[in-house]
Amino acid sequence: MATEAHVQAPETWSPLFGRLTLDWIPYHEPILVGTFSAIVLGGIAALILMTYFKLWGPLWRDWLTSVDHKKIGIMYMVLGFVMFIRGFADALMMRAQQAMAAGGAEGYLPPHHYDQVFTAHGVIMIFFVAMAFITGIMNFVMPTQIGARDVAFPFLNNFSFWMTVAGALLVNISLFIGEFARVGWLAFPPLSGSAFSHGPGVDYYLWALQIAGVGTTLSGVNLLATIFKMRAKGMKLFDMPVFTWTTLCTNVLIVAAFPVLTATLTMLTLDRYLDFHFFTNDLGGNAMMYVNLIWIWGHPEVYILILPIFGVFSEIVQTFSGKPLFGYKTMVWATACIMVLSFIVWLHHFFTMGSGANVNTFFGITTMIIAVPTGVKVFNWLFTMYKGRVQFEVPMLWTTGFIVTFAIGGMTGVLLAVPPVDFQLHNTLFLIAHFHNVIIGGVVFGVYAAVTFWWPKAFGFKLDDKWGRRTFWFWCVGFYFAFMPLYALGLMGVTRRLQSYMDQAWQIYFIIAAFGAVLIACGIACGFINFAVSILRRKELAVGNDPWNARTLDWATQSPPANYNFPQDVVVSGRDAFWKMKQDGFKWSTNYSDIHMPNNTATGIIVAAMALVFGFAMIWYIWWLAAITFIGMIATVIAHTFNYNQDHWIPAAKVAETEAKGEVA
Amino acid sequence: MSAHSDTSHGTMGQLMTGFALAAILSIIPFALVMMETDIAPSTLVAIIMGLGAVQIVVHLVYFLHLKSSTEEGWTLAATVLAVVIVAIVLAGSLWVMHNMNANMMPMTEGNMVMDPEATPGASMSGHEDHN
Amino acid sequence: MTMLDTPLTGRVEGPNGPDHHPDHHHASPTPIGFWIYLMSDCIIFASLFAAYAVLGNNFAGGPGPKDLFEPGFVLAETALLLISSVTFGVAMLKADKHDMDATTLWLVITGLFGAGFIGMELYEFNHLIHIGAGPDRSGFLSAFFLLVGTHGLHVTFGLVWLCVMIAQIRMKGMIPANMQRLATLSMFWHFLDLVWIGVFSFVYLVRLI
Amino acid sequence: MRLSFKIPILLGAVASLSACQYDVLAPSGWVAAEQRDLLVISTLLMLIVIIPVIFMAIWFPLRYRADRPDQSDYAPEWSHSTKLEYVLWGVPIIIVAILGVYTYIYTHRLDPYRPLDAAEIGTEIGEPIEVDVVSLDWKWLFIYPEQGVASVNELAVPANRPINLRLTSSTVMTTFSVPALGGMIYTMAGMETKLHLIADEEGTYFGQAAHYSGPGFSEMHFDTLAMSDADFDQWVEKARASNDELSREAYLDLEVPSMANEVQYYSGVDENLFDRIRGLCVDEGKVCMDQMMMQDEMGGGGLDGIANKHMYQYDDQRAIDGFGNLIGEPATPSAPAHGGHADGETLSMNTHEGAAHDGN
Repeated sequence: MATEAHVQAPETWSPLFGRLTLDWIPYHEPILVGTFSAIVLGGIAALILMTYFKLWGPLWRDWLTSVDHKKIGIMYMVLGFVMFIRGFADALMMRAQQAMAAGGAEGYLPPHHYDQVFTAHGVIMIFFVAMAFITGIMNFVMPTQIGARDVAFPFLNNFSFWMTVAGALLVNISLFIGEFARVGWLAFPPLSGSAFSHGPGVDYYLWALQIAGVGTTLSGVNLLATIFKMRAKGMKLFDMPVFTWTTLCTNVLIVAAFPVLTATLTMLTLDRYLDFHFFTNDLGGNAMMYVNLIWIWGHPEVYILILPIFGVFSEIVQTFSGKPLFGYKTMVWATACIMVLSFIVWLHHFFTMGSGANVNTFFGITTMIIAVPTGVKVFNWLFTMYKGRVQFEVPMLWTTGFIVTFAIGGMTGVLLAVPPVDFQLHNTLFLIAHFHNVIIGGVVFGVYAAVTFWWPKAFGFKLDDKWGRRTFWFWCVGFYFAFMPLYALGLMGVTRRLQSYMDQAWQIYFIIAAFGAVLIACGIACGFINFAVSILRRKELAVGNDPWNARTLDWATQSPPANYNFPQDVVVSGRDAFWKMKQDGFKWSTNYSDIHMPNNTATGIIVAAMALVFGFAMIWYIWWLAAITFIGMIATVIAHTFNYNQDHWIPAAKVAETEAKGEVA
Repeated sequence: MSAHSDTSHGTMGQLMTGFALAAILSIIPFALVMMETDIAPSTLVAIIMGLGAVQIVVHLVYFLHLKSSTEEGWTLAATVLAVVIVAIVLAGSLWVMHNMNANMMPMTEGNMVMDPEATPGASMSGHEDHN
Repeated sequence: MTMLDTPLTGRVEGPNGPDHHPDHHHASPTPIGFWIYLMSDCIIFASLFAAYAVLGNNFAGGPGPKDLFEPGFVLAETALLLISSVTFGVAMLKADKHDMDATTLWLVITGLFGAGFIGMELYEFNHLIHIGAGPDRSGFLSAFFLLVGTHGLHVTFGLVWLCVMIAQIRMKGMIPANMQRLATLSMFWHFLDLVWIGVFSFVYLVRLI
Repeated sequence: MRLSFKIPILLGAVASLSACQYDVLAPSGWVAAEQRDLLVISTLLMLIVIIPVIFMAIWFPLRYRADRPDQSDYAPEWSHSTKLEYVLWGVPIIIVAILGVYTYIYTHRLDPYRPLDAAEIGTEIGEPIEVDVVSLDWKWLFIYPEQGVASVNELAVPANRPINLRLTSSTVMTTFSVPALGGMIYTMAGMETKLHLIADEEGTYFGQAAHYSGPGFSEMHFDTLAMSDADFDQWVEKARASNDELSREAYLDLEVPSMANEVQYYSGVDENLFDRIRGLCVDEGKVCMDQMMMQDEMGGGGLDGIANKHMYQYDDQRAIDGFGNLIGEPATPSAPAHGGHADGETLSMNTHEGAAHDGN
């Protein structure tokens, strides 16, 4: 406990730097200094390479300022993978600490540091990995699935992305300037209030989530409007691919749930900054209200993450089974049921807070009811394979792994939904194992499946098969090694977030779990090697526009798709539009006309950059900077609206030229 | 010629009808409160909230021109969903928080004295029937 | 965040007017998109109403609604906002007739009523804080200040937007892109009046009985 | 209903033989045993669906793989079967319905607020014992109102007698959890939760804080000693022999954040101390939550009440920095932290006098 002699940097405030002092730079922490040096060296190397290959111009013009939904989708995926490395590094650190710190041993992370690590892990994995991944996939796939040229509000899409990046950057800045929150990923007060979390950690948390939340909410509005208004001619609601349906339901959840998060975090922010009393112990605050509100958002959030992945697996299963999805309508209704039900189950996250038996029973049973439509979905995937021609390509491998893993996770989820059982298992490692079971087995497996599936569409060549299989097996086996011991520990009653523990009998389980985490690390490494190897061998791996013999419109474009997606307006009659088109021997006519497209713009990245600085200034109480950047954001947006020339025409000849190139490839 | 054919901005007549209705629906509750009538408080609350709900509908119809035909019904669908979520958030929070407060706030007489048989929470009645 | 996303959604995509995708059969997605945003805003307000409902009796030994609220004052605020809503309606009717000067005039009138409302609200807040009944005094006052303040912030941004709108109408005329923006702003303005119904009923009147 | 328990109990017995540390599966109290039964019942019910799903998930893709020799059963357009859909919806609905009935019954029977009922437990149980629990940063205080003693980080209870717990917290939320005896419940400042447990046999059971509460959280655990009535009386005598009394001042000293505290006993407890802790009014000059709420019920303190803000303030005086050091100004000028009998690790509390929180 020697480290506990530490005290926090004294609280001072200067007009120029707010409360930021040199004491807040953790130059005495070797881990952080090492990380920082690595990032700086890597960054410098990247800068030099970029300059050498003259990539700055193309990067700025073609990517950073792009309003193309496909490029934004890919950038979301890049953000997701980068943040994944950070979040996973946190996970490894936790596993190592818990494998060491038994029976009086302190491990290598003191509580002050360890508590930041588990908070950062949760926040990053949910908000900046899982959310980035699903937003990326929805952005890339959905507009092409409905035969649209872009999303409804292309500029807004770019802006949403950069706001998410700004939030992610804020979280990472906290590594090197100041500290991150030590309150758990949902920051329950009173612990997260100003009295019990004194430093800038929780403020990093709040501003990062608020800034990223703007992006998420706007992106939700955008994608909804896209589905409502931009569908190809003739595409009725019940003609939409299942992935589009799940995107629809997900975004309904986003626009309905994220405002609650925004409001709740605003209240906590006011408690911390202006001495409001929403969630304090004293002066009429009520911390239980925070728990209530945050879970009204939190439970739908779980379904925001998993629903699009259900859509991904639906597309994959039907494509690789050579059959239409079994029970399409059931699937749609099951999704809609889940969407509505997910709003009336939130209390199951705090059965043990002491509600009465009637309340607990109500929320327990509504939670179990969600298992019904979810179960139906699983059966539908299974019966899609039944009497099909199942090609065991890598995405299908992930799908099988998903169904098995998710079934187990679903079962433990229902256990936790039974209040008296939850009284025993709440907050134990059983809970941790459960939600990693569904989030890794569901979201992560689904993201890998989606990346493998749509990669040829995005870049024109497949991913390497061998490395894809290696990725899967490391992940799958690693997952079971990492989390089955946690189920066992949970059944012993071991609680979560322990920095150290006395009972040495637990240690072996933590060591097995740490071993599992190492296997998963190998899986992640294989995934990245796969990307590298495939890019190097892209000539051999090149494929046509429809490598999987798919069924939906997203495969009717070129690979990679031209920025306008479809050379002509698509007319759809019925489900599985592209499948029908192929059977009818469809060909694009060579009679092209001009296409109207939005211009790229730098406004999004500029405003988001100012939002980042604004957030930083608010965290450190640098009021002058906060005021300037806030006014700057408003002014930039207003200036943007005075620009009436925000679109251009692609001449027919250019379209013809692009299409001809696609034919050759 | 509005930019979008299916969302009209109504007519002066509609606007004035809306204004009149909204004004009346606002003045009544204010008058009821300011004149300190003898109506029972709970009735008065119901009246005020009821009139508020009616006025919201008036605004939706006469000012925001909400119709089932607007945008293929998506506007109405979005509104209905929003109302459902708002109801869930409000009613759910009140129910949950009332229940927890009843269980936990140290205000009941039973808690003021050190009584081992202290009254359990409000939701606790009617337990004995299912054994 | 409400402060951040309010003006953006309204205007950033404004130029994507009805002729944004002339080669498509689609009408502009702006009205439905903005409506969805408003519904989402509505849920922010719902959370704040929920907070007020739950915390509204926690006076912490401080003043309660009957000590602080004045129904006559609130009635005046209500009148200002309702009239501004109607004048905006008139402005829209003038805009439909492409009468730029009349539209501008009615928009200015709307702005004045809106500014009057904000002025009254600022006066009320200032008064409360001055007597020590600021948001730091009790859970009830925290919830009150946040709910009413959030509505006030929305109106403030509506006013900023109104100024920008007037400038754009004067500069570019009644072009389709501007008509689209005007319609969107009109939705926003009426929506704020709609939320105010909840505020005056639930925050003020019910608590004064 | 009793019959249906036999299988699960058998399974539970097997589990208890194989690994005695699985507190949840092999509990030592009636409440936890009931919870375990329900866990087993629910698991078995769900396995009805889960096992076929896992089987199909592996068998279907192998059975219907694209390169199988006989593809005559390939049905490229088969995507709907009303009968099958009835089964797919029906079976889960039936299972959830059965589970729902169990949930209703058990949730009401095992409601933490409900006192235990001898008839239900089915064996002879003694008179209940009252224990008041306070979670402090970062230790547990157990007050025995009937015995007039208190202990820190050690919960002693007589076996086979219901334990009626009332719980609150001095600052942040955490959770009281003794897995071998049964379910957990939150502790929250200014509020009181209740929990009813029983130990079926004598023994020492692991207890912990089960909700993260700050830097000292990992070491916030305690032993639950379930003993015979005679041993319990002896334990009480041991506590009575302590030199320390838990007066309001002593409580305020104890409340100062500290980690990894040793077990401590108090021979006497200030009357109504628990009520004052729960009411956030151990400090002199503070209004208790109970009184505040009654006052608020009547419409609050009016404009005159504005000036009394400090009487309702609580958190600021307990503010801590990131390492758990107190930075708030102590309410009463207290003696050097913990006086002579603080066994726990004392945190430095030297740095921040007046540095922060000028606005209180």
